[in-house]
Amino acid sequence: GLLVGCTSGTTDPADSGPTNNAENEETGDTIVIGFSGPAADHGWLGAINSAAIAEAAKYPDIDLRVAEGTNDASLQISQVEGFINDNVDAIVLLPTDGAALTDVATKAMEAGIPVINVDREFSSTFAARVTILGDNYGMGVSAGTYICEQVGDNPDAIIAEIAGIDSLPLTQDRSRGFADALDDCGLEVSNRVAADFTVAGGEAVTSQLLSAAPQIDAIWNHDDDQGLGVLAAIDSAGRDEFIMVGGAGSKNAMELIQSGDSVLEATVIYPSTQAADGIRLARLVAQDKALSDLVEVEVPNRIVLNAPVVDADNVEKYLPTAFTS
Amino acid sequence: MITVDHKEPLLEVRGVTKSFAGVAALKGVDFSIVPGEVHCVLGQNGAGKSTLIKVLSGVYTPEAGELLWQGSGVSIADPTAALDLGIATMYQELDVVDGLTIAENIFLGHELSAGGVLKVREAHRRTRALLARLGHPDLSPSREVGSLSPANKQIVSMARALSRDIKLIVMDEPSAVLDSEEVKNLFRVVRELTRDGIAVVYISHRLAEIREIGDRITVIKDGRTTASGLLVSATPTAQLITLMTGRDVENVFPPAVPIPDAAAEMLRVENLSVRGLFEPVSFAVRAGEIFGLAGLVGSGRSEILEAIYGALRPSTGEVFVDGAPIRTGSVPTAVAKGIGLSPEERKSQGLILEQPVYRNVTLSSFPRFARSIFLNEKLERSMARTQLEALELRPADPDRAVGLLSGGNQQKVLLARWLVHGTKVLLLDEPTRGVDVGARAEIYSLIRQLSAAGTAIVVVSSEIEEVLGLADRVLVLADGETLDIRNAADIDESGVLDLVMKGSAE
Amino acid sequence: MSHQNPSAAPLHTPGRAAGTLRAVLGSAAGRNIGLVIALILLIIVGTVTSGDRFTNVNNILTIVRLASVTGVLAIGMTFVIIGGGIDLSVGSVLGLASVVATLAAVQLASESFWPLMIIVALAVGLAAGVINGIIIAYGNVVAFMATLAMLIAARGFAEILSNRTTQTVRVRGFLEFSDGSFLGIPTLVWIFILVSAAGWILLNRTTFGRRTVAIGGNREATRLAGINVKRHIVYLYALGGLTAGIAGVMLTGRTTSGTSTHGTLYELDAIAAVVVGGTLLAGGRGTIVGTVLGILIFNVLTNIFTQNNLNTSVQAITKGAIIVIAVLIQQRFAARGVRET
Amino acid sequence: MSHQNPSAAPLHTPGRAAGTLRAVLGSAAGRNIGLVIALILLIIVGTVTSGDRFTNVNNILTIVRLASVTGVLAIGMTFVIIGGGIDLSVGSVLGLASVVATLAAVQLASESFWPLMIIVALAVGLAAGVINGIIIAYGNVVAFMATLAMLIAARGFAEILSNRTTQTVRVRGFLEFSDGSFLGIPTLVWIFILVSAAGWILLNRTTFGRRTVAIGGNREATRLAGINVKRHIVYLYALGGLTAGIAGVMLTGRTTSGTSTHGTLYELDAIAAVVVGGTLLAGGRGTIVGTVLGILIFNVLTNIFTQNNLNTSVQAITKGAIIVIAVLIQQRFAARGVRET
Ligand SMILES: Nc1ncnc2c1ncn2[C@@H]1O[C@H](COP(=O)(O)OP(=O)(O)OP(=O)(O)O)[C@@H](O)[C@H]1O
Ligand SMILES: Nc1ncnc2c1ncn2[C@@H]1O[C@H](COP(=O)(O)OP(=O)(O)OP(=O)(O)O)[C@@H](O)[C@H]1O
Ligand SMILES: [Mg+2]
Ligand SMILES: [Mg+2]
Repeated sequence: GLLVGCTSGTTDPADSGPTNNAENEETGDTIVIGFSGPAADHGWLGAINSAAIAEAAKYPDIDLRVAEGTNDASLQISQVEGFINDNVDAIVLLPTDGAALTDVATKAMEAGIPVINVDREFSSTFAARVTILGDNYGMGVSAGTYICEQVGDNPDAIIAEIAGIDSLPLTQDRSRGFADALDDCGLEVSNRVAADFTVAGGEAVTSQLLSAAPQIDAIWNHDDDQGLGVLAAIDSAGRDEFIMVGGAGSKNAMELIQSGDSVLEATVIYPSTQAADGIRLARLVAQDKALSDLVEVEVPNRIVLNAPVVDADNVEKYLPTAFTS
Repeated sequence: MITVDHKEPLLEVRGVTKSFAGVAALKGVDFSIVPGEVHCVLGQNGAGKSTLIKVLSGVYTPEAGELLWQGSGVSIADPTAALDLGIATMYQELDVVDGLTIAENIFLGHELSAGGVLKVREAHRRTRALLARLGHPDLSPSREVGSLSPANKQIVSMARALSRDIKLIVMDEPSAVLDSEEVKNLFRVVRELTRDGIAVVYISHRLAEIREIGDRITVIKDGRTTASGLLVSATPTAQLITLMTGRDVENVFPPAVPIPDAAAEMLRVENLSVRGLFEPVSFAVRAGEIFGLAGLVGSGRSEILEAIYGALRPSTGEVFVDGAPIRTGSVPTAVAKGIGLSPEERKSQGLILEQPVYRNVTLSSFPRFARSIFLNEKLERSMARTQLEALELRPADPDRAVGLLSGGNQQKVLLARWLVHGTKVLLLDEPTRGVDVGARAEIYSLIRQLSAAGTAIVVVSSEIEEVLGLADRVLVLADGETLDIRNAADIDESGVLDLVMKGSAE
Repeated sequence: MSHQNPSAAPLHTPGRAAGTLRAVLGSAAGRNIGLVIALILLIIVGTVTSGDRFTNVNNILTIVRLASVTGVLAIGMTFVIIGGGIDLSVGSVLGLASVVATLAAVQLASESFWPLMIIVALAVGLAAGVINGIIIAYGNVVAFMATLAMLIAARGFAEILSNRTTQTVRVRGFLEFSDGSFLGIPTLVWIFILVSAAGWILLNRTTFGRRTVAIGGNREATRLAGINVKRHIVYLYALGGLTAGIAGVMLTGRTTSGTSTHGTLYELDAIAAVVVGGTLLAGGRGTIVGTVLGILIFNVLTNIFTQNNLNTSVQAITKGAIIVIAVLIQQRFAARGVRET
Repeated sequence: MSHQNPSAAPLHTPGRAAGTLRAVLGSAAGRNIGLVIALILLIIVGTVTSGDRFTNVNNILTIVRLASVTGVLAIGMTFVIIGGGIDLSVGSVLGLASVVATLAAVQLASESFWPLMIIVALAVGLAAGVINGIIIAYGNVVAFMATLAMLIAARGFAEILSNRTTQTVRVRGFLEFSDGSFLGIPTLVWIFILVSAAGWILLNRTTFGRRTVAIGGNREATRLAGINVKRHIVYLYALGGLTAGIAGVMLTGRTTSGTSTHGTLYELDAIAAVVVGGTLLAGGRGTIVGTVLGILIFNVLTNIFTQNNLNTSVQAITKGAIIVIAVLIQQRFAARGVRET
């Protein structure tokens, strides 16, 4: 896949730096874009939604339809069916489950409606015109590599992992990446718990984890949202013998990294602007425009976003695009 | 007996009406109660007695008519208002709360408390006093009411009424769940109350009780007063029955039919026992015979029936139907082999109150009108209708919810169930509890007809007179132990009581 | 389990000169009039706010297709609730069935054996239901806890079997079957129609239905009438599990995938539809037609929200209010229908 | 709502020579012996598998701290269920209370006004409870539906208020209070202890408690005893809402943040603990001690899972099995304790 660092999605289109292309920004035919995503029961997903809506609002030629966020694949299918019935011009879809939405997305494509697949990948390449993904495996690798750099000289280092919702494929990808990266420096995860992406869940599992593991060298927490709870538990237990790496890249987390007075030393970005990018790409595709800064005359099929590590050294650069959890 | 003529009425009821969903239950009731009297209200099932009671106790608001309390008009808008006036009620349906202790039940609604905090000790002290007064010093105030027998629950209900500062106490069929000893006890308390000038409204279907305790009588028929303030001493029973039913009811117990010598043994019980409930019992009932079980409340009569029927798993013994042993401990087996039971608590154990009559009738006989699993509702209704007509169910509407029928008619529905099924052995537990005189006579003759048609019948009743009047032979028991089996003709009520007293003394 | 006023519990009151119309009104069908009115009101709202985007055939098919999966669950749930129980595990058993069916698909020797997937899924649902039923009827464990335990356990089991990944189904025959249609009506909707019709017959025309109502109305009386109550309760949960298996097949077809997260919280949707449909949570009374109407009401509501691009939080508040209003309307009419006969 | 066998419903049989010990065993406390045994078994398993990592003071504090939030909810739920109802909305009301409290924190004129946050949260909980109660008692809407509607609506309302973001609380006084401890016991645990004790007194020693049991046991009889049943039901849900408010404050303190997702599905944990604790779902019987034991059992279980680094799917299956076993043990002893007196 093609790697494009794309973290400036929410800035004003008029001065969106290197990707600026006056032709693309020009108002074209009004297009109807249908957007459907999982229930915004989580800061990152909330940010995904609001960024997408905000992005659409910037373009007078976009008429955005937002379906009720849901974690039920069946309901989301019916929402996409609704978009097909209404014959929208493009669909931006962050599926609750990529495989489950593949079929209906394929139908949309067959009906001539381009589908922009965001974040969770379909199981068929024919189901989407463009796929834009965060790199979950890469996130795990980044976090693991960072931890290796910090504590890798201690072969007995105790590494803990606080995962998100265990039944989501993305969680497994992250864990796999993390384990692979740790393996490279001869470490492994000794304690692993899974929360549910909520603050309270993070707090609950972390308090248990801390009492199960009296000595820890490093923790990777998959998600900065639940990280609020994780940090509350760490504070309350009065523990600080380890370093912690976060995930997703919330504003909160970055501010803590910047201030340097907590165990949180770094976080791995998982862009919350994917859907906003999806909206932009949908507009380009529907209006037959191309991605600027590429010679290619069409929008590419697949864009995988980078998963960089943010630490005290580079936090300035990422803070402006961080999401509020 | 007191003279009532020159006393100021405590409560006067004038022209009270009340209807449910457009059906009138009370169409104009008048009567008055004076302090210190026992005023009996008589009427057939469904005449409106309980409805009248509930008007007095603030459960229902009458649509028309007035209530005068000590001479001035009052409206009794809710139960609290009645209790504040000094009217306490023992309802027909046991109105105690199983999860609470005896003391808590008694003081429910007027808890002894300081700022919401219960004064448990004080409540227990007063409860003990009340229970002693009612002749039950053995009951512990902290005992949970759910663990009590129906008779003892009735005692709690009574104690609750007495715990209030009352001028009038209303008792709706209190004796229905009591045996003769308990009834004596009840009457003693009633006499104490009237001596203190408290008025009592007493409802019962047992006319003998009315004779014993009542001062005056009001008769209600179809929601209307047909006679009011009759002096008990001056009114013959036959007249009362005519007032209630509008006809003469004679020959309460139908004459016994001699059992042909060739009659087969339909039910045989050998050494049947349930540990902790009753000792081994053996008897046999022939086709066409009525067999009675006599004893006091708690002697284990119901349990014997339940063990025969398979609702209780016996510890020892065997049951034979028509000569063949049946597998014990399984109701479906017993039913399939031809045993039927009409249980003690009609409402909670016998009927599905919300369902129409015909479905209650056919519940045990699906194979008779269903092809594999599919119901033939036409056949079902017609089978139910035939039986209900034969039993003269009133109203003869098979689609009416059974919960809306009077007690006697509900009992007929249960009989109809086993008639449709065609049982060989019928077990009847308290078949006339809460049933009015008219319907009682009908049920007695139905039972006799059934037996004459070849059904073996076992009957249990707390009214010894009833057992003796109905049965050909009786088994007398006390504390779960068989004392004797005799021909009903060879023993009378006091004979049974003597046996029982001696039996329990041993 | 509810604070319903028992004195207000409607009993059939005697019909005097009950004309045919009145008989119908007072019957179970009559009790559903409140629901029909609620549904019509919603349809009017939908038509007014979204015009023919709402009324066109495709949108209607979208609504009923969506309704059909939870609809099938709700039919099974209706029996369980009428019988005096509750089944919290159906959503999770649905997920398990979908996982097992997709695993079976991978093992199929030949694609033409695809009906095996269906059989396997139904068997899984049935087995889970039988376990529920045995624990409840013979173990005397309260239904809420037994099925809560099954909810948790079945989800865990599904995760282990699926290795927490979503399996895509590529069995042509199965996909054609589930995505197909007959007389213009999609297969899934046909299944819902058939299950509802079978449920209606089972409840109203068979000894099984009669026993179910009796047990829910008075379990002890039913036992003493000679019916094997415990065995029947096992059948009830088995039926609930079977519908979960069917719904599992349907959802697998609809999403062309099987995963342990399928069906999450569907039990609440099903219970809500059953209760809005007028079935007493305490058991003893309920109708299939009411349940179907309840399902349609919830799904039309969701569709209207989507059509009107409503903010999800506002949707939530509105939905809460509408549930209460629907129950109130339904109760008003239930009471009236009974009183008038 | 349950398929409990009424014939197996424990009845006290008449005590012949009931000694004091027997009286205790047969009393409510006696019914909890099964739970104590289940808890001890779990503790043994914990100690065997994790040694003093399990038994050390910090781990025990971790368990009880974690238990305290759902514990407080469960105390309120115990009252609602004993009174014959159910409250599905507590988790969601908890979330709403936490959001409102954190919003209030932002508005505080001075940090020293922090107790205002607590007051506001409690008021929100109370208000939601009162609304539930009125709809249920006076609107005659079945509790399951009314509180389901509140669940949905309160979540939506919390989302709107919080704009779907998580607010961090930085009010020093509040954080010191909630993270503090007294006599070595954390504030949150103190709150749980106090709420439980208050609940115990309220249930066992006051007219309010006795009336609650009475209403759940026989609503009509309670009305006939002259008690204003509808008003009492409003009080019950108000109490449930109040504990949700308290739990909202606790979770806000514990996570130092307020968000609409706080408390998701906590209602199920609370109900499960109450029912495992021996309270009848049908109402009329239950104990606070049982509920506390139920909460501890679930939390010790989770702790053991974490200590042993168990896979979440295996956890799920084990948990399902343990729930069933706990209910079975608890029933066995409930029945025995009663029979023996
Ligand atoms: N809550 C109710 N709803 C509808 N009808 C009722 C209700 N209560 C009583 N009725 C009807 O009112 C009439 C009078 O009933 P009531 O209970 O007062 O009779 P009763 O004289 O007490 O009979 P019994 O001797 O059997 O106790 C009956 O026809 C009964 O069906
Ligand atoms: N509700 C109850 N719970 C437990 N034991 C009971 C209960 N009722 C009665 N018993 C006990 O069971 C035995 C038999 O009781 P039961 O009342 O059934 O006898 P019975 O002869 O049928 O009397 P009844 O006239 O009340 O039907 C007695 O030892 C009694 O104390
Ligand atoms: Mg009466
Ligand atoms: Mg008896």
